[in-house]
Amino acid sequence: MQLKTNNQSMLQKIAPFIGLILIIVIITALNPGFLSVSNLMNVLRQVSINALIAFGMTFVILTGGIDLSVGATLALTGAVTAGMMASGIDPIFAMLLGLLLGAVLGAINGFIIAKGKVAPFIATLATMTIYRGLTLVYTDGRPISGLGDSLTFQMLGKGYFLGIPVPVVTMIISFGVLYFILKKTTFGRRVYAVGGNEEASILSGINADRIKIYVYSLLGLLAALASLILTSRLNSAQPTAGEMFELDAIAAVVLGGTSLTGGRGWIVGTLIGALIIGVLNNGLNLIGVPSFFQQVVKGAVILLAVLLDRKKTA
Amino acid sequence: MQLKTNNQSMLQKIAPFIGLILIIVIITALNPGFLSVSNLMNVLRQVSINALIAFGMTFVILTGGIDLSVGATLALTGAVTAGMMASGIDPIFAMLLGLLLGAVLGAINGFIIAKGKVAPFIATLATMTIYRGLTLVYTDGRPISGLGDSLTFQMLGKGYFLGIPVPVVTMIISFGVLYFILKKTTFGRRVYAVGGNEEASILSGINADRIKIYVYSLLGLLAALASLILTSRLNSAQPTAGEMFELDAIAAVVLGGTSLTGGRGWIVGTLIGALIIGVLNNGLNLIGVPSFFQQVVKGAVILLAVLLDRKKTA
Amino acid sequence: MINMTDISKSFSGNKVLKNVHFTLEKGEIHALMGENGAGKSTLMKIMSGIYTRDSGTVEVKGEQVNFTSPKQAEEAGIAVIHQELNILPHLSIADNLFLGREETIGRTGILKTKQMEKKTRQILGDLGLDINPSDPASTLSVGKQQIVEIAKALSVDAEVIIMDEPTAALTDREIDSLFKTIRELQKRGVSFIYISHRMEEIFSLCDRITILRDGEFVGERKISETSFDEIVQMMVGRELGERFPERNSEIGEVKLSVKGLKRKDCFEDISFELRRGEVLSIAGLMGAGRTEVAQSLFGYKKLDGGTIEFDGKQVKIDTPRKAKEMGIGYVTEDRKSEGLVVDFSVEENVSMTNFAAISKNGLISKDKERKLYDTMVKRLGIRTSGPDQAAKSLSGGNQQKVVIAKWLGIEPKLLILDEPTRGVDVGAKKEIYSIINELAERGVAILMISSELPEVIGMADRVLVMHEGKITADLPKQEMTQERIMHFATGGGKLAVEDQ
Amino acid sequence: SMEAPGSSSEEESGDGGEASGDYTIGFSVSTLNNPFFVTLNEGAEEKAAELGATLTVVDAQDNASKQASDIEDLIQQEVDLIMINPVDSEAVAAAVESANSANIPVITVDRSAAGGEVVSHIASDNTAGGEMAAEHLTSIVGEGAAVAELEGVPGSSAARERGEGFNKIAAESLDVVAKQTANFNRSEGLSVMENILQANPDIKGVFAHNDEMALGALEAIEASGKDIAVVGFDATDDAVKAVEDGRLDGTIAQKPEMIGEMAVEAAVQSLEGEEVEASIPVELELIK
Ligand SMILES: Nc1ncnc2c1ncn2[C@@H]1O[C@H](COP(=O)(O)OP(=O)(O)OP(=O)(O)O)[C@@H](O)[C@H]1O
Ligand SMILES: Nc1ncnc2c1ncn2[C@@H]1O[C@H](COP(=O)(O)OP(=O)(O)OP(=O)(O)O)[C@@H](O)[C@H]1O
Ligand SMILES: [Mg+2]
Ligand SMILES: [Mg+2]
Repeated sequence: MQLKTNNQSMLQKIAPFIGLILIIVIITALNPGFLSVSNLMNVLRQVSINALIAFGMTFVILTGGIDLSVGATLALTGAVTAGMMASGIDPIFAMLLGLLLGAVLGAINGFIIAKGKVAPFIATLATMTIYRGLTLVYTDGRPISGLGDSLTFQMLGKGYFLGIPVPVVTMIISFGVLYFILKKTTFGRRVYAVGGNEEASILSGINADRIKIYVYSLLGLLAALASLILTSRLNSAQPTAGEMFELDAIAAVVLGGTSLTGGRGWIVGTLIGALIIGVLNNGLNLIGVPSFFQQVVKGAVILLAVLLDRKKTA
Repeated sequence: MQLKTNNQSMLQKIAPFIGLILIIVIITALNPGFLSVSNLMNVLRQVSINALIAFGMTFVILTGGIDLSVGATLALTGAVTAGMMASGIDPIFAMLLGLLLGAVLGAINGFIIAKGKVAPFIATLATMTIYRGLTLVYTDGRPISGLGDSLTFQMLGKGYFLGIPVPVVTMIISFGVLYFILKKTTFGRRVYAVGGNEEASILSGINADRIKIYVYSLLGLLAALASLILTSRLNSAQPTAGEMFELDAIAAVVLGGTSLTGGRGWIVGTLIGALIIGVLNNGLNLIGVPSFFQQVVKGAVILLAVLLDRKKTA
Repeated sequence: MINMTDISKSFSGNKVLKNVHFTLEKGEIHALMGENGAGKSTLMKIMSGIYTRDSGTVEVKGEQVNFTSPKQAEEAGIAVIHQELNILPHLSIADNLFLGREETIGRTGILKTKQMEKKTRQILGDLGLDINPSDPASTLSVGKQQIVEIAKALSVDAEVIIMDEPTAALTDREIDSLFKTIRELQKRGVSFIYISHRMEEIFSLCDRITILRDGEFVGERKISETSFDEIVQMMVGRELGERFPERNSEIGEVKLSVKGLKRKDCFEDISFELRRGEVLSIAGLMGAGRTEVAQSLFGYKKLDGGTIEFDGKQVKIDTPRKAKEMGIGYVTEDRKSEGLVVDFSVEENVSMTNFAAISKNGLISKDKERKLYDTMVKRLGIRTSGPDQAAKSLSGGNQQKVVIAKWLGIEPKLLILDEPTRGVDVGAKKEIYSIINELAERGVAILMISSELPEVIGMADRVLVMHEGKITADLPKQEMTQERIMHFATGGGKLAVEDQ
Repeated sequence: SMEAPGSSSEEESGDGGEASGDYTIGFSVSTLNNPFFVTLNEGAEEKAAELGATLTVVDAQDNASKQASDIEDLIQQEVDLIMINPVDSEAVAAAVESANSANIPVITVDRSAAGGEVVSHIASDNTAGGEMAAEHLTSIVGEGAAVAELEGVPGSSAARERGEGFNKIAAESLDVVAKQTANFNRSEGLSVMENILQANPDIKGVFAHNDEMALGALEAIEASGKDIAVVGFDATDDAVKAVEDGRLDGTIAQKPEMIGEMAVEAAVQSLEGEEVEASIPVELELIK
């Protein structure tokens, strides 16, 4: 029984990985250039932004929540940080404030959901609209550029560390830290518990509201970090940045095998899910699939992947 | 105790209505023109498309599901119908085929969700991408126009019946029929049952899978109907039509007091929810709120409305 | 009537039923007994087409059948009342009763609502339930919901009715009227399969009994030819001895003293004292407000008035967290939805209340966690295949022990146990009683809510009886009898007649 | 009384005695999520302020049906004139007709309407701009060189028309080896360009359907250390600065500010009863 259960869940855990390998094999067959070191670095760098958000989304989804506002959070924090930098505030300080803002925007979501008892979907749908609106108000609908040439800031998106792009390094470090938190700390355990059975968690003395506020804050923080990388890479902050990022992040989490009902999943899967999406985006460009068809292929692959890895929701 | 429960749920049912009245009062105070008959007709006509989709979404959400692909379904059915009409197929026949296509696209969603046991969120996220992609492939990214001058078709979006815009008439009739189905038929009862407790429904001999497939088909059908109205109003089918319509429809359903966890809600609320969104869109234009702020206001009103009408999710 | 032979069934490799036989004769009431996890529900689910068997044959009225859905079984005259409540709380009572077989105008699918409501009133009236059929089912107490489920099975004119622990949530009075109905139907030739962990019921109601142990058929007896002890022996495979073990605890100083506790629409004027080493029981009918009192004491539900003194100091308990920090534990009445994270492993469940003990600076020490698990498993005799076994795959009795284990880890000074033996088999019951005794002997104050009167009388030093949110009696050990407790539980005045 | 919208506006024709300062002009803009239209809108607002007219702006968020509703709302407000910057030419026709039947004059801006009557159409030609870009790119990278095209939001009119113009010329003078959409979005411009560079390391030039994508592509190209010419479209502030800095090789200026200004000017002239040209072209300019 025991063994069996573990085997089965092992298989389920490995399924996304097999999917990733399969996609890589197909793409490489069609364009061997895919496997070049420079392209792999390229893919990883492109993946890093979605992966960071998806890591945070994993925590949120593990508690049984969801966050649609994360793309808007990214846009707003990016714009405000860029605005501060453009107006001459010390870049490091501006970036720290940006991260803080991200955490605060996330905490607002968490607060509405935990204390206001609003369904996460609708709460973050509303804040998505609000944060997007605020971004437009703040930027007046225009990109913010002229961000100075702070080395730290430039490195964040464009630098290399031992030949590895800094965004990739950031992603790997974040992954390590978050993996550790989820696996080894009481906080991580509580995240699973709240998603697994909120009633039972509360009755075990866990402050479920606080856990929820924390996970949304964490996601906001990671979205802000992603926005810094994006702003650095583009050398400007876009008011429309991050549109649909929430959907890519959720797709990554689900592709990785985390259940949307909460309580079950792992962050390694999310990394693989993000890689699947990234490899797909890159690969379809590389193979030269016409853009109209790219969407069809992307949707079909996601569908296929979840169908193969289907979870009994009951 | 008994009485208490009923009063409370009555209050909860009436809350959205009070919200609507409040918004109308505020808007009218700022611009009395809002209440003119012509503007009210105008609002209703604008509401009709979202309302039709939201009615269908109510069924889906009552079963505990969700459909993100409905905007894409609208675009694809609109494009295909317009394509048939432009190529000279009998307009009535083309429209019927369009409705059928909508039902089929919905049934595909339902099938993936019911038989494939894929979470509705992710299943329809994937089909959304696929249907959008297919729309682009089919239209080659171009709007389709030159739809001929079939009276029936023109009436659908632009006509009047006894002084009432035909889309409004369509909305009212659909509302009546759907209200009846939900309230008075076994199908309606089973929709609630499946959303309330799927296990228990199955043990009572209900074919939950079939109910699910039906509700997604119904939503697809209504999306197709909405697409016909839209195509008629715009005299052309847009490949990008219906973007974000899913979110407006979901917002309308939730504003109306239907629970996203399924099993609880009513379609009257959805109508009110759709009216709230429509009145807001119209009113903010009428009052002349700057467009960047409109999003902020809209998000805030939605948030406020659900907070006031908050439901204990536990 | 029904003949099942050589039935086997595995769930992902785990053999749950091994060549089980079962025969049901027309017009008999046949008990099915066995420890938690023996396979009773599984066997019944195979009979009613919810699970498919791996091997073996099922014959109904001499004909071999292969049901693939509950609908087919129903059409063959087999109705089931499942162990888990299958009520849809937001549908009306009438809707629940007719779910899946609604009465419609012809084949239009249009409901005959009025007619169904009328029938509902009548059917439930026959079972002694006077309700408004159009009210949502959520307005009924759990016991009344159970009666609706029973009515549902009765109203299909079934020839065989399977009842899987139908009385776990019923009051004595409701049980009486259920039994009356069963006997009436029996006279009309209906056969019953009756699953229960309550010995008294089996002996007063049933004609024959089949016993399962670990998925195997152990034997079949006529009730008139067997005894209480023999059945227990067959179920657990050994002598069990005295049902309620001895306790030698010293009752010490007052641990908890509450005065005038009040919660709107739930209870009021709740005052009592609880001492170290004492087992205080709260008895009462379903819905009397006992769980609400417990949850309010534990900080899970808000109090609207009253004072709580703990160790002589006045305290305010507004979150379970605070209660836990004070040394109060709460074993919930519904282990699946409130006690456990069913997807978690046993070890993780035990850890949930004990993070302080197994972690430092927020880091969990795997060693300490494992040590805690080992200690608890040994101390409570929890039967698991290992620390990683998912809680949901444990039998009911072992699940209950895990919930208790969660709280023993914090070394509680006051432990609230809400229906600690609901749905638990006799063997596990006795083990839980022993744990309670051991705790009391160590000086833990125990507040035990229970609906099983034998258990209350066997275990409690003192009993509080509640009726509609008020305490109607506070009886010491020597004054406890079933009749007296029932008298106060049903609202009898203070001047109770001596036992009739 | 059941009046159709639009038939209720008789009372409005009586207000001919207005001073020029009292005009209310409605402006339905296709999107304000794009710097080009933001600038266009600003030009219009400045001009309106200068002429003392009130400008009511509604944002269709690139959604043709929202635009139809927006225009209906403007008709309800009984504005004196409606300037429309259509999301889609075909789709807007019905709304123009509604305005016509409400006796509210219409001016189209940047994109035309496929039906209804308009007082004037003020625009520069996207297709011509695409041609201009192709010619300029050819002049930098040489005949027959391999180039890539970054497309705008699939299905949007700007993407269509600019692509059409570009490809018309490029078909003869260039070798378009890669075509991918980056949705008018700078960050997608960056990642799609990175991917294209992996697949086609030898390209010599890039045409992007707008400056946002061009600037994103520029980041990718600069990071790769390659020397590839990039031509954008729209001449946004960022892009013009990039051209000045010698990073971007050119952008097509449609002078959005001027389009906005001229539209309001034409609107006020028409309301004053003066003649206005039926079509006012705003010339394109290649900034290089
Ligand atoms: N769907 C399932 N998947 C896996 N294992 C299951 C499933 N249903 C039951 N089991 C296992 O089968 C065994 C028998 O379970 P069953 O529910 O039949 O016991 P029971 O005799 O009814 O016990 P109880 O008295 O607690 O109701 C248990 O070990 C249980 O964990
Ligand atoms: N969530 C709820 N919503 C509404 N009423 C409730 C709720 N929970 C309990 N009640 C009502 O509060 C009263 C007290 O219930 P409580 O559960 O405390 O009773 P109890 O004596 O513990 O009975 P049980 O044996 O069912 O646990 C009952 O009338 C019950 O119906
Ligand atoms: Mg059982
Ligand atoms: Mg209770």
